[in-house]
Amino acid sequence: MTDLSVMPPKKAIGPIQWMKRNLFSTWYNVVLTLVVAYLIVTSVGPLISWFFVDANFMGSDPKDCSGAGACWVFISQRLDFFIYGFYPGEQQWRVDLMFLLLAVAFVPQFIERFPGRKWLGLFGVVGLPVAGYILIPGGPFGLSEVESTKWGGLMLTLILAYIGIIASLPIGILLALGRRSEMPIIRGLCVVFIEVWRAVPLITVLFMASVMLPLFLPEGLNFEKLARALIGITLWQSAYMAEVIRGGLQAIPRGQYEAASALGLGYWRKMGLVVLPQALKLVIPGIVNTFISLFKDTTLVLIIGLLDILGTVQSTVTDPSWQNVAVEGYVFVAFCFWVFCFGISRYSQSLERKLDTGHKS
Amino acid sequence: MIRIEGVHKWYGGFHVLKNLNLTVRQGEKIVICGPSGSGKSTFIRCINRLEEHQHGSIIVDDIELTDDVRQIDSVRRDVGMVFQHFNLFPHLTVLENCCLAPVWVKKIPRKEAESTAMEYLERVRIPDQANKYPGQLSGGQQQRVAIARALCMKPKIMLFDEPTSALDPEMIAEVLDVMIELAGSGMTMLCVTHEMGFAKTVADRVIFMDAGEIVEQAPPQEFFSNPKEPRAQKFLQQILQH
Amino acid sequence: MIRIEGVHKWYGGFHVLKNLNLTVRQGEKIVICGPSGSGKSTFIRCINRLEEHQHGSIIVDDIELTDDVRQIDSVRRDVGMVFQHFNLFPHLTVLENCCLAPVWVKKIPRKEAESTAMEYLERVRIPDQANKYPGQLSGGQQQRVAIARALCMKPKIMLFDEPTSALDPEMIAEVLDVMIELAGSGMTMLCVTHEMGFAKTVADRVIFMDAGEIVEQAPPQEFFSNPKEPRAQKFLQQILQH
Amino acid sequence: MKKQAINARTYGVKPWYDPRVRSLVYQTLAIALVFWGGWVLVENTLSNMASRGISTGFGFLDETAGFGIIMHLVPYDATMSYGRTFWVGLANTLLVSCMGVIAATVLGFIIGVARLSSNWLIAKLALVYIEVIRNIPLLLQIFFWYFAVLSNLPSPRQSADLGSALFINNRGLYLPQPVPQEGFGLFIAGVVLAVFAVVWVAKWARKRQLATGERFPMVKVALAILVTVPFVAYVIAGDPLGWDVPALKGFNFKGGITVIPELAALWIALSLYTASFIAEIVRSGILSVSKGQTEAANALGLPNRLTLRLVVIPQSLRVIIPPLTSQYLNLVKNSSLATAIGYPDLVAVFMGTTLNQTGQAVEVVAMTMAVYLTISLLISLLMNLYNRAVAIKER
Amino acid sequence: ATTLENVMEKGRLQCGVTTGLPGFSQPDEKGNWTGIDVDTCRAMAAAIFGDPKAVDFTPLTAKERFTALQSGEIDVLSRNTTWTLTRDVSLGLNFAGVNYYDGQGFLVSKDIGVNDAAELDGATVCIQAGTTTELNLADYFRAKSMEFKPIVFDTSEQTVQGFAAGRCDVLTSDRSQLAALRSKLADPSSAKILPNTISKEPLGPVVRQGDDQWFNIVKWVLSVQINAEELGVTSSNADDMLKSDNPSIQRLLGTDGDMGAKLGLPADFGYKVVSLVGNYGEIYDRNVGPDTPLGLDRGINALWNDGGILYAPPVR
Ligand SMILES: Nc1ncnc2c1ncn2[C@@H]1O[C@H](COP(=O)(O)OP(=O)(O)OP(=O)(O)O)[C@@H](O)[C@H]1O
Ligand SMILES: Nc1ncnc2c1ncn2[C@@H]1O[C@H](COP(=O)(O)OP(=O)(O)OP(=O)(O)O)[C@@H](O)[C@H]1O
Ligand SMILES: [Mg+2]
Ligand SMILES: [Mg+2]
Repeated sequence: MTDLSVMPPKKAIGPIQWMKRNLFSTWYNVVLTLVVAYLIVTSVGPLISWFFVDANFMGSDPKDCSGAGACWVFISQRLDFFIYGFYPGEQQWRVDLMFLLLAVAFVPQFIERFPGRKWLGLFGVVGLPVAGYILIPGGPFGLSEVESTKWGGLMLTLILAYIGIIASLPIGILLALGRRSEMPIIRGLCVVFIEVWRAVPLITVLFMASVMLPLFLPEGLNFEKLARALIGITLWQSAYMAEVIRGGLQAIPRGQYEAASALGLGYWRKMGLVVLPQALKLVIPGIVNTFISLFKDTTLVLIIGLLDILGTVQSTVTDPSWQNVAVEGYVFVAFCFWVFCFGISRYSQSLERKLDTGHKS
Repeated sequence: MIRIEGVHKWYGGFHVLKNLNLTVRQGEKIVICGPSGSGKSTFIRCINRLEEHQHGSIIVDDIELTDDVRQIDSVRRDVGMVFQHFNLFPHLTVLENCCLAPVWVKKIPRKEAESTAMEYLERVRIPDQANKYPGQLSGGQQQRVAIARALCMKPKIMLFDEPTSALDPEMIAEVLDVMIELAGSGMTMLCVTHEMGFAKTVADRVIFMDAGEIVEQAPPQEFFSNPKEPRAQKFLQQILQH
Repeated sequence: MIRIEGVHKWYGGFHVLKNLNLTVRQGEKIVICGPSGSGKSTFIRCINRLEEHQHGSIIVDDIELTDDVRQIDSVRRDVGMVFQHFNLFPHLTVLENCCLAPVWVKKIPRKEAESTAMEYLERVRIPDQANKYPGQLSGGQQQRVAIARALCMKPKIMLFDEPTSALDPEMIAEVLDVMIELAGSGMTMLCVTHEMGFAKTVADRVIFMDAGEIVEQAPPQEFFSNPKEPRAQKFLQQILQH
Repeated sequence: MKKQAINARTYGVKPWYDPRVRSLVYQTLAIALVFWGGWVLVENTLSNMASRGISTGFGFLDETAGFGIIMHLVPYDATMSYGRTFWVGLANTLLVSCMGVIAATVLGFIIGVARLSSNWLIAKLALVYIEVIRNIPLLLQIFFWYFAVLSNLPSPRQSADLGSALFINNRGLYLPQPVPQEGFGLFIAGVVLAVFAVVWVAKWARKRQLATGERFPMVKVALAILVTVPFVAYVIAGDPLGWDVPALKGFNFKGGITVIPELAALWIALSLYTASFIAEIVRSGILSVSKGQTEAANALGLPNRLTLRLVVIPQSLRVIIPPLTSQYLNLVKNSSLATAIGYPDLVAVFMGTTLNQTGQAVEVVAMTMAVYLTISLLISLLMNLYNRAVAIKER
Repeated sequence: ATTLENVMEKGRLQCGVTTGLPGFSQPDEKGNWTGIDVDTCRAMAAAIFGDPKAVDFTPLTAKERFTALQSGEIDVLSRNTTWTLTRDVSLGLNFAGVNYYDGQGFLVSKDIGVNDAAELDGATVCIQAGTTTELNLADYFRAKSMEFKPIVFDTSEQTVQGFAAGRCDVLTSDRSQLAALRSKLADPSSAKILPNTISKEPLGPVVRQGDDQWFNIVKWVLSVQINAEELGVTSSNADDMLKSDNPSIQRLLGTDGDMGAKLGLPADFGYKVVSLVGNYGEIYDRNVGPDTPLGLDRGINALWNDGGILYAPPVR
C-alpha cells in the first residue's frame, strides 16, 4: 500500500497504447486514421521532393533550374523587385532602415519583460509613420525624391497595411464613440456610416478611390493614386475598427463613467483619461485581428494596378525568360503572408490569454 | 450647505423620490438608511447630479443644480463621492487615481497634486501602496483609496453610498475607522449605510427612507432606541435580527 | 447495492482519493461531509463514472465500473445525479428536460415519458412550471426540476452533490423538503451536504472525509454529538460556530 | 401626484450651457455638415460631369450591350441590353455566393468538429488546415486554384472522363444534361409518389414512436423508397429520360452542363477560405457550452453522440450564429474577387465591362453598391430573426 | 483652370498607360516606361516643359481607363485606345489623332489545327475586359452565325496566362499585340497568328471633352512628329535643321512664325519634341519596328507618300 499513498500507479503509456487511445479507439477512428495517414504519406513525399529535394536553389538564370522541382532561383533573382518594387537600388537602404525600425519597434512586443517595451511600441505607432514619411518618399535632408509610383512589393504591402491601421484607429474611435452617443442623430449617422462601409466589397471601394474620387472633388484638388487607395482602405477599415472598439467600450462598467463624472471630469476627459485607455487595452486582440485581415486584404490593390507583393510576383511570372514559375511565385507570396499573419495571430492569442487572466485577478 | 426642497424624481412611470425636503448645515453628518429599493442611492446621487431630479430644487453650497453644465461642474468640484463598488480606475496607479481630477479639473501642477495625494493617502493609512494598481489591493484598501481620491479634490461635502457593503467583515472596520476620523475633522457628510455602530458614533441625524419618502428624521440615539414610525420599527427589527 | 473497495484516484500527481472502502445497502441514506477540497465531490462522481478511479473497484448494482462503455451506460441508467449548479438544459423546457433521457436512452414513448415526468414534477411541487424554460425559474425551483429530471429515469440510487449550497436560504428549505420526502420513499441516497438538519432527519450513516480519506463513519446522532476523530471534532466546531 | 413638467429653464440657465441645447446644436451642426458635404459632392460631381461631357441618367440600361458573357443563368446574348447584363452579373454573384455559403458551412462544421476529435491525427490535420488557409490572402488562393490548377488539367482532346458521360478538362467540368422525353411524366409521378410515401412513413413512424417508443430506421427506409419507386417508374416508362451527353465537337465539348473553371476556382477558394474561419467559430461555440451540461447529460446516461446532438450543438448554435453571419457577409463581399480571374460576377460584368462601354461610372457603381448593401442587410435580417427564435428564455 | 494650366502648375504630365504591353507601354525592371504610347506622352512633356521625363505614368486596366480620364485622374490617356463613335460622343472624350493603325486578329495554339478565323465555331476565346475587341468579337461571330465563349480578363498579362494555361483556344487582341503576347508564352512556336483581321482599330491618345486648347496640343504634338518624319527631321539632325531654309521645317521647329504661342506652348516646342523624343518613324522603329522583338513592318502605318496612310495636317 505504501506505493499507492505516494504516487499513482505508473500506467506505462507506451507508443502502442498511445496510438490505441488517440488513433484507433473505435472502428471509425481506425478507418479515418488509415485513410488520412495514407493521404498524408502519398502527398507529403512528392511535396517534399518538389520543395526541397528536386528544387534548385543556386544559380542566376533560368538554365539553372532543372524543372523537376521548384525553381527557387527565380525567387532569389527577383527578390529585390518583390521587396522594393521599382524603388531605385541605390536608395533601397532607406527602405531597409524602415524595416529595421519596424522590427526594433515591434519584435520586443513579443518578448515579455523587455525593457522599454511600451515606449518602443509607442514609437512604432507615432514615430514610425513620421520616420517613414520622411525616409520613403524622400525630399527633406537631401534625400532624393522617389515618387510613389516606384514603390512596390512587400514594402508597399506593409505601408498600406500599416498606414491603414494607424489611420483608421482614431477614426474608428470617433465612430465608436458616436455610435454610443446619447444624441440620436449623431448615433444614426455613425450607424449608417459604419454599416454602409462594412457592406460594400473592398475592391469596389478601391475602384472608387482609384479612378472616381477626382470626379467628386472640386477641380484641382488631387492626390496621388496611392494616397487615394489609402483613403479608401482607411475609411473602409475604420468602420470595422469602430465595431471592435465599441465592444471594448461596452465592456467598461458603468461605475467607471460615474466615478469620472463625480470627480468633475467632462465628456472628453472622461473618455480620454478613464474610459478609452481601458477599452482600448481590452480590445487589443481584436485590433490585431483586424490588422491581420487588413494585411491580407491589401493584396486587392493589385486589381487597381498598384504593385504590392502579389502584384510584383504576378507581373513577373509571365516573364517569358522564366518558364512555369507561377507556382513558385505564389508559394513565395503565400509563405511571406503566412509567416506574418501566423506570427501576429499567435501573438494576439497569447495577449488574449494574458488579458483574460488579468481580468480575473 | 445643502438645501433640498420638494424634490421628485421618476424613472419612466416609476416614482422613485417623493417630495423630499432636507437641509444640511455645514459640518453636519447625516446617515441615511432604509430598506432596499427605497431610493437612498438615487437620492444621494441627485445631490451631485449623477441623476437628474425632475421637480423641486437642490441647492448645494449656494449653487442650484439645474441643467447648466457650469453649475453642475462647480457643484461636482465641491462634492466628493464614494461608491459601494469603489470604482477606482484600474489602469492607473493609486497615486494617479488620486491626482487625475486635481490635475485635469482643478489644473493643479502635478507635483503639488501628488504631494496632496500623499497626504490624504497617509490619512487613510496606505501611503505605502501609492504606486500599486487598484487590482493589487484588498477591498478595504481600495475603498480607502476611493475616499482619498475624493478628498484630493478638497470637497466641502462628502457623499458615501453604502461604502462598506461590498466588503468582507474584517475590512469594514478599516474603512469605518477612516470615515469616523474624517467625521471628526468637521467634514459635512451624507452617508447611506446600515452600520449602526457608525451611525451612533458620528451621525448628527439619521434619516429613514422608505418607498421614496423621508419617513423619519431623528438623532441616532432617539432613532435607534425609539423609532416613531411603524415602518422604521419594522426595519430596525429586521436589521437587529440579522 | 454499492460496493467500493480500495479505491484510489490521482489528479496528475495529486492523490485525491485514498483507499476508500464503503458498502451501501439498498434503501440506505448516506450523508457525506468534510472540509472543502477533501474529495467528496470527486468520490461521488466516481460512482457514476463522471470521474475515473485508477485503482480498486466500484461495483454498483452488481455491475463493476470498468472502461467498458456499455457497463458505464447501464450503471448511469440506474444512478441519478443532482448537481450543485443544477445543470439543467437551458434550451429545453422543464418538461423536455425531464423527458430527454427517458425517450432517448430508455426509448420510452414520449407520451408515457411526459406523464411520468408530470408525476415527478408534482412530487417536487412544480407541475405548473412544466412548460417554462429553466432560465425563467428561481434557483430552488431549478434544483427541484433537476431532482425530478433524475427521478424520471427511475434510478435505483440517487447521488446529490451539495444540492443546496448554491441556493438562497429561503429556497434551501424547499429543496430539502423534497429530498426528505424522497428519502421517506425508500430510495437509496448518497448525499454530499453540510445541512445538519437534513443529516439528522434522514441519514442512516454520516461519512466524514478529510484529505481524500474516509476518517469517520457513524450514525448521525453519534457523529454530531460525539465525534471520535479529532479532525471531525474540529470540523464540527467550525460548522456550529457558523 | 401627477408628473410635473420640466421647468429647469425658468431658473435662468444660459442656453449655451444647457446640455440639451448643446446636444441640439451639435446634432443640427452634424446634420448640416453632412448635408453640406453631400451637396458639395453632388454639386461637384454634376458640374464635373457636365464640364467633361459625361452623360448622366439611367437611359444607358436600355442600350444594346454588344458583348458576350460566358456564363449566364438568365437568358442573354450580345444583342440584349446593358440592363440585362446587370441581372446576369447579379445572378452569377448570387450563384457563387450561395454555393460558397453552403460548402463553407458544411466544411467548416466538419473541420470544426474534427478539431475537437479524439483522433489525434484528425485533430492535428484540422488545426494545420485552419492555420494555413486562414493566414493566406484569399486573392492569392483564388489565383492558385485558377492558374496553378488549371494549367495542370488536360486539354479538351485529352479530357479525363468518367464513364464517357462526365468530362474534366481545362475548359471545365462537363456533365450530361437530362432531357425529358415521352413518358417522363410517369417518372415525375414516381418521384412525387416516393416523396409522399416518405412523408407518410415518417408521420407514421413518429406516431408509432410516440405511442410505443419504438424507433424506426427512418433514414434507411426513406432512402430505399426514394430510390426504388422512381426507378421502377423509370423502367416502366421505358427509359423516358434522354441525356444530352457532352461530346467533343470541333475543339470543345458541346452539349450537357458546363461548370466553368472560373466558377469552380472561385467557389473552391471561397469555400475553403471561409470554412477555416467557420471551423474556428464552430469550435469555440462547442467549447462555450459548459462542462456541467455534458456531465449532466452523461449522468442521465446519454451516450456521447446524443449528448452532442441533443445538448451541446443546440446550445452552441446561439454562440455560433452571430459570427457566422458576418462570415457569410464576408463571403458575399469576397465573391467580388471574381473579377481577378474572369468569372462574370456583378463587379466583373456590370462594374467592369458595362461601366467601361458606357462610361457611366457613377450610376453603375451606385447600383452595384446598392446590391451589396441590400444583400448584407437581408442576411443580417434573416440571422437576427433566427437569433431571436433561438434566444434563451430568461425571466 | 484649363488642363494646360493644371499641368504647368504641377510641373508634371499625368499620363494613363497600360499595365504592361510590349511596344506600346511597358515598364522595365527599374520601372522605366517605354513604348509608342509612352513616347507620345514624353513628346507632350517635351513640348510643354522641354523635358521628356516630366511625365508620371498611371498604369490602368482597360476597364479603368475612361473613368480615370473622365474623373481627371489623368491628363491624357495614351493607352492603345480604339477611336469609336460611342467613345468619342457619349463618354465625353476626344480622340486627338491616331498614333497606330491596327486591326483585331487571333492567336491560336497550333495543335487545334485551325488556319482561318472562319473555322473557330464554338471556340473559347480569351479577351481583355472593356475593349472594343470584346465588342468586335461578338459582332464577328454573330455575323458568321458562329458560337463562342468569351473568357474576360482584367489585364493582358492575365489574358496570356489564361491562354497559356489552356483555358481558351483563341486569344484575340489587336494584331500589333499578338506577336508580343505570343512572345510571352513558354513556347512561342506552339501558337500562331491567324491571317484574318476582323476590325479597324485606329489607336490614339485621348483627352477629355471641353478643353480645346489641350485637345489641340495633343493633336499637334502628334502631327509634329509625323510631319517631322515627312520632312526628314530626326532627333540627330534637328540641331542642324534649325538652320534649314525650308519654310516648312522652320515653322515645324519654331524658327519661323509662332505656332507655339497659338497653342499656349513655347515657340520651339516642335524642336523640343523632335530633338528630345524623335520623329514618328524613329519612335516606331525604336518601339515596334522590325529590329525590335515585336518586329512589325510599317505596313499601313507608313507615311502617305510611302504606301501608308499616315497623313498629318500641315503645320502652317
Ligand atoms: N436606471 C433606473 N431605471 C429604472 N428604475 C431604476 C433605475 N435605477 C434604480 N431604479 C429603481 O429605483 C428604485 C430605487 O433605487 P435605489 O438604487 O435608489 O435604491 P436603494 O435604496 O439604494 O436600494 P439598495 O439598498 O438596494 O441600494 C429601485 O426600485 C430601483 O429598481
Ligand atoms: N480536474 C481536476 N484536476 C486537478 N485537481 C482537481 C480536479 N478536480 C478537483 N481537483 C482537486 O481535488 C481535490 C478534491 O476536490 P473535490 O471537488 O472532490 O473536493 P470537495 O470535497 O468536493 O470540495 P468542496 O466542498 O469545495 O466541493 C481538491 O483539492 C481539488 O482542487
Ligand atoms: Mg443603493
Ligand atoms: Mg464539491
